Amino acid sequence: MIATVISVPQLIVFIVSVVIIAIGGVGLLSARYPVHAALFLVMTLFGVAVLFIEEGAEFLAAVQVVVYAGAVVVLFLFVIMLLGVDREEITSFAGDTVRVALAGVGVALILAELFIVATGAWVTGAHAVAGKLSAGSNIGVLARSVFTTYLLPFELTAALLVIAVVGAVILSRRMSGVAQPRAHESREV
Amino acid sequence: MSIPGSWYLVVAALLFGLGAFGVLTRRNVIVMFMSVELMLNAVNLTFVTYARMLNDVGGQVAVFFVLVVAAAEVVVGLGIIVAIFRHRATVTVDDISSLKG
Amino acid sequence: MLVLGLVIGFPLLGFLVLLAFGKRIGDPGAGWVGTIAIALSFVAAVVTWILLLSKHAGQRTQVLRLFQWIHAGGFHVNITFRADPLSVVMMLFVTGVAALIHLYSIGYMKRDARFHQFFVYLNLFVFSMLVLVTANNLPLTFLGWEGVGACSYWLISFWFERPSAASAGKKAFIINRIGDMGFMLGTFLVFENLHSVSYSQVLPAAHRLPAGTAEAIALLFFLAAAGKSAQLPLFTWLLDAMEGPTPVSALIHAATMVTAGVYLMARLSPILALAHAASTTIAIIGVVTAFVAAMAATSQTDIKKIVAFSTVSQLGYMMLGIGTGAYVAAIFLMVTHAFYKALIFLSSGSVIHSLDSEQSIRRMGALAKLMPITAWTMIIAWLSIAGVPPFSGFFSKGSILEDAFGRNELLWVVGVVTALLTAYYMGRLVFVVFYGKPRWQEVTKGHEPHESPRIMTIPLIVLAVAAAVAGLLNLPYSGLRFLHNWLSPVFGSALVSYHLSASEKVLLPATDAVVALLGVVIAWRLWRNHSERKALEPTVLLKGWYLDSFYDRTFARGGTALAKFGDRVVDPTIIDGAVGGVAWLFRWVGGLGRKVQSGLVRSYLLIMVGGIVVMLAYVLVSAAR
Amino acid sequence: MGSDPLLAGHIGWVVVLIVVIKVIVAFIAMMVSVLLAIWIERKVISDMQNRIGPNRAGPFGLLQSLADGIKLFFKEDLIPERSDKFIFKLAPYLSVIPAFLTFTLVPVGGIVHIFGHTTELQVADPPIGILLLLAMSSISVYGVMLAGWSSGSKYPLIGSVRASAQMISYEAAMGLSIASVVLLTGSLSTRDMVTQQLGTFFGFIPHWNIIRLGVIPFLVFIIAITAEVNRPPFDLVEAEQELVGGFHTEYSSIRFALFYLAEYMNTITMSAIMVTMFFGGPDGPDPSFLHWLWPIVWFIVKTAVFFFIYVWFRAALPRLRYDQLMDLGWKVLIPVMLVWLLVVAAMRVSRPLGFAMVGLGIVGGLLLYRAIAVGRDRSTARELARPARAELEPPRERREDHGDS
Repeated sequence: MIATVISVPQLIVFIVSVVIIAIGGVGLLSARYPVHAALFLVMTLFGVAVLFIEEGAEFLAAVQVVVYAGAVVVLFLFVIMLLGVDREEITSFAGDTVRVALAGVGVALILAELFIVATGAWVTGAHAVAGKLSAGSNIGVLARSVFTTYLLPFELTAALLVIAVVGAVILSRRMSGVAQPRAHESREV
Repeated sequence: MSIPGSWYLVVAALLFGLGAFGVLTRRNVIVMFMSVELMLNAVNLTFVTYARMLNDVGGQVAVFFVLVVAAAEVVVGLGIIVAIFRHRATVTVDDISSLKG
Repeated sequence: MLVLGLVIGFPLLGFLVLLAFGKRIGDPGAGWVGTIAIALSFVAAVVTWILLLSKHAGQRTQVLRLFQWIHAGGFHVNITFRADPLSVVMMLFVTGVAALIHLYSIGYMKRDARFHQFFVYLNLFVFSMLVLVTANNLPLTFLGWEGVGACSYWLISFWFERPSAASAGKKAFIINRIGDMGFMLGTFLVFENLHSVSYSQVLPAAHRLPAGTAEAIALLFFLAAAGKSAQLPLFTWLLDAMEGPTPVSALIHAATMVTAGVYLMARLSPILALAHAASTTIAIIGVVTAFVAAMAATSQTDIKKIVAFSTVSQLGYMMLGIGTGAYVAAIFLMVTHAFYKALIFLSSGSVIHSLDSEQSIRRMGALAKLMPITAWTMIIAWLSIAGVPPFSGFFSKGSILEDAFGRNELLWVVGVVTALLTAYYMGRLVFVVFYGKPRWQEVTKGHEPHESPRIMTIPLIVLAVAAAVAGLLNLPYSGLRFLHNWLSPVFGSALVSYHLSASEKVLLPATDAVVALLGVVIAWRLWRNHSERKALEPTVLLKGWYLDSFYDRTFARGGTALAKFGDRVVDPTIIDGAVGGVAWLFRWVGGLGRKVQSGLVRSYLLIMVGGIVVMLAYVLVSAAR
Repeated sequence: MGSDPLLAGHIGWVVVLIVVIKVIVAFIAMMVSVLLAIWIERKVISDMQNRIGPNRAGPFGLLQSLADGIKLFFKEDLIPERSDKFIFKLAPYLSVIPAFLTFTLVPVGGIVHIFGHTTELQVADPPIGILLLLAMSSISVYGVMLAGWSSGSKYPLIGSVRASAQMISYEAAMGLSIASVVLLTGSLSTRDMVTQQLGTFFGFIPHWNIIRLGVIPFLVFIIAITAEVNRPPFDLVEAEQELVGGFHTEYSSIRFALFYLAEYMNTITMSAIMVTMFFGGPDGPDPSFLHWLWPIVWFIVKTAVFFFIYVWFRAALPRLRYDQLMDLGWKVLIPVMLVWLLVVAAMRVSRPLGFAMVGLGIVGGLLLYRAIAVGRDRSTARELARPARAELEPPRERREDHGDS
């Protein structure tokens, strides 16, 4: 039934990107080194970006790559390298089975519920408030929407970014009063 | 004919689950952070999917904002991590429990 | 009427300049700045007066509206000033006398550590007083009223290093608060009944007030006036106000503070005219105050205390005039009183200044030769206040007594007796201080007291001339009643005039003159060669009828006892108990919550996941329904 | 919104074939031009330094690069023992692929008709257009970063940390510069950018973005791009004096060649992008024969000029210090470009508003300059009051240093 409805190239793209996403996600969970985890994350992000393109959100796909892959994950890598924590063996589930089991149960429950939500028929009756999507590229529609209907939130994000930058600068400044890590602590890690 | 939206939603749900599991089980703060990003991506995917299903650009706008907020969040979060690391030389969450009541 | 703005603006400007640069300008520059500011204000007041004079009698009320101050619902208050005959009279003598006092202060306050600050306060004081007398609505008047109060507090406790000065300032402030309550309640009542607080609307509409309300308003405002103008039973602060520098006393007693109450009463004359019972009360309280204070003055030994009691006494006269409806006479007395009382104070100041701040008349004496100018000006002031013709006091007090006689003979009798006492106690002051034997040797430690510098004597001479001839303002002969003619449009029908028979018109002033001379003679006889007569100085009078002790016993100690009760019983048990109990409760609850707080991020996250599960389940269940 | 007419209609095998051909041609062209570019650079620099340069292999040493490439191919492929092997192998490809993908955006010529289909002379014209450039330059950070990290050695790590900070910093200025072009074009598509720049002012001044936008976006772009591709004078990443060979110290053989290849591909691509964005792309005088050829010629000429400028930079300019580099990026380029973006936007609304914005920008710039100067003075004073310390090195690294010594 599905094959008759869905075009084959799209299906191929979908399946490939889902596989990429899955590998990336699972890899992120099981990677031993944070750097590997970050690379798996990039992989997932690319998969999601491909799905975005397939859903007609090219702009978001580009922004996803620029912001997430280009800035966020690079920042992660930067911090990992800066702190020099990259060679640590950290992923040990041992002695933590109860917690892992609990987490598994919780996540499984969420998944089950989400599957019901995702596959159920949802008629919310909501109307398009911001603007209808056009058939092809939606960059113009998105831009118009962001700069008119959502102008205030847009401006607020600017403020948010400035605050974040200032906060990060303040946080990562080495203040003279702050004690540096002591020698015995560093040996424990 | 394109792929039905529910497929994307299922993928997003899976991604969310993976992220949640990662947050719950990993001990390295930075990796936990990455798992959070995974969850955010799942949400983004949901938004885009609903934008297509409901034919409303609002979903894409929401993703846009999520991206911005995520960037800000990462910047501040990593700043905090760096600061913590300078104090205690650890990025393992279980070692950072000075907020214990 | 922009020149009116200048009248108020110059002192404000002087105040601001001194506030900003006073310290840098220093001594005596700051004094000159202050003096010039007030002098310019006086000039502007004169110009205002001339402008009004050039207008027809009915159009002499001019209003200067600056901006809206308060706007709340139906309640509007504008910053609006008013120039009418009454406020111009007030302006003229306030700025004139204040300018002279400023000038005098340059000499008196020389080398004081906070010289510039003194002039800051003085200028603000004059500014507040001008706002008070020119305001065109009750709240703005109240602003000036409070400004005057605040400035008096600062000035009385100017030498706050002395505990007595600090407490005297506090006392003035607190007792004035009692009166302020009356002012505010009165304002509320006026607004409640007439829906406005502007004089332009309230005064013409006063006749619409019900009689009872008018009485209440009049009494409430009289409470305010009694506080400011030191009437029974609120006059005690004025005596302690002597703790301030002498020019301040002069300013308070003569030009600014205490006249505010009389002015307010005169301003509200249309309301008072409706309130007969209240008017009678005012007249009685006034005359009793005059008598009581005069009695007290006969026994004081502190030169400034004598003068202070005399002020209270004279204010009693003014209130008597207000109460009998003789507003013009009250204002007339206020003006002449401003001159001679300022003169008396400044002369006393001159004496005190030359005797190294000695204030007891017991340690003075025989100063007439050494300080001729001071002595002569003081004598002029004495004769004025005593009512010896042809000095100004004779006319001003005489007109008050005439109207009192017209109202009720008993009032007149008390008034005349008080006049006798006035002549007597001022005579006592003059004789003891300036004649008799010198008793100041141990104070001055050898060197002789000398006349004050010219900067202090010039104001004395000017004031002496004014005190002597101010009677010309309102001679009791038709055609020469300048002040009466000038002011009567303001008071209109509120002004009561009593018909006296021709013989009474001759006999009453004659009685006044005789009584005044009698007082002078008695004083001469009794005090020419004495500085102390125990029989004539009973302790009860020396202590001012024990009024202060009474207040101290009842209110002050009662309040202290109440506070102690609160401190020992209410605070530790009830309040601390409640606070502590709440704190304990929250600590207990927090202790429960602490157990959840493991400090492990992942535990929190697990709880969050549980929350998400529950929320989603709820969504699903509610959607399934 | 530009879009290749080739993909508009039915997509048959011919269309796919054309696309494949375009990709292959582009790839080969890039490879060949890289060989040439290396030769040109060496020749030009040696000329500038008064020496001869490569002259053995082939006429004028033309085949020197090929010879070097072959040599590198046959060298032993060394992988350090402490390295992260998978990532060590992955990193070079992460450098090369974005460099090539960026080139797919560049319109090398006009529109041609082939096999009965109409197509643009560029590999791809996606709707997100120039955003792909940003995305790819984001990705190219990974190559450098992971290469340094995975080597398991100190100097490459420091080089790569430097590189990532540098690239992220300059990406912002570059993005703003691109934004000004996009603002003027009203489209993200590179094809639209090129078509917008056709024509002339007054018949002789070319209607190029460099003139329409003012020189500032171009200047910012060329500086940012130079930093972005780690070319001199911004080659802190591979500062030999400090870091041995920089992030690729541990690389050898073909993997090293790939980095080398990526660097030159990037340089050529960025030259081409600059031509596209600011210099009208394939725009130029068109003699009335061979219509399809002239745009390509003009494009190649312009690109070559910019490549030459890069070489010139390398020969003429000394390397910046790291703090100077960061100051230039954050305190000069970004503020200047922000202000200029405002000016461009205001000019699009109305001219008076634009000039007002220029004035405002000047005033704001002066204020900012003063503020930065004050801040710098203060922090300098504080530095002087405190013992010196290394800012960039992580604390743990330092401790290990002490332990080793």
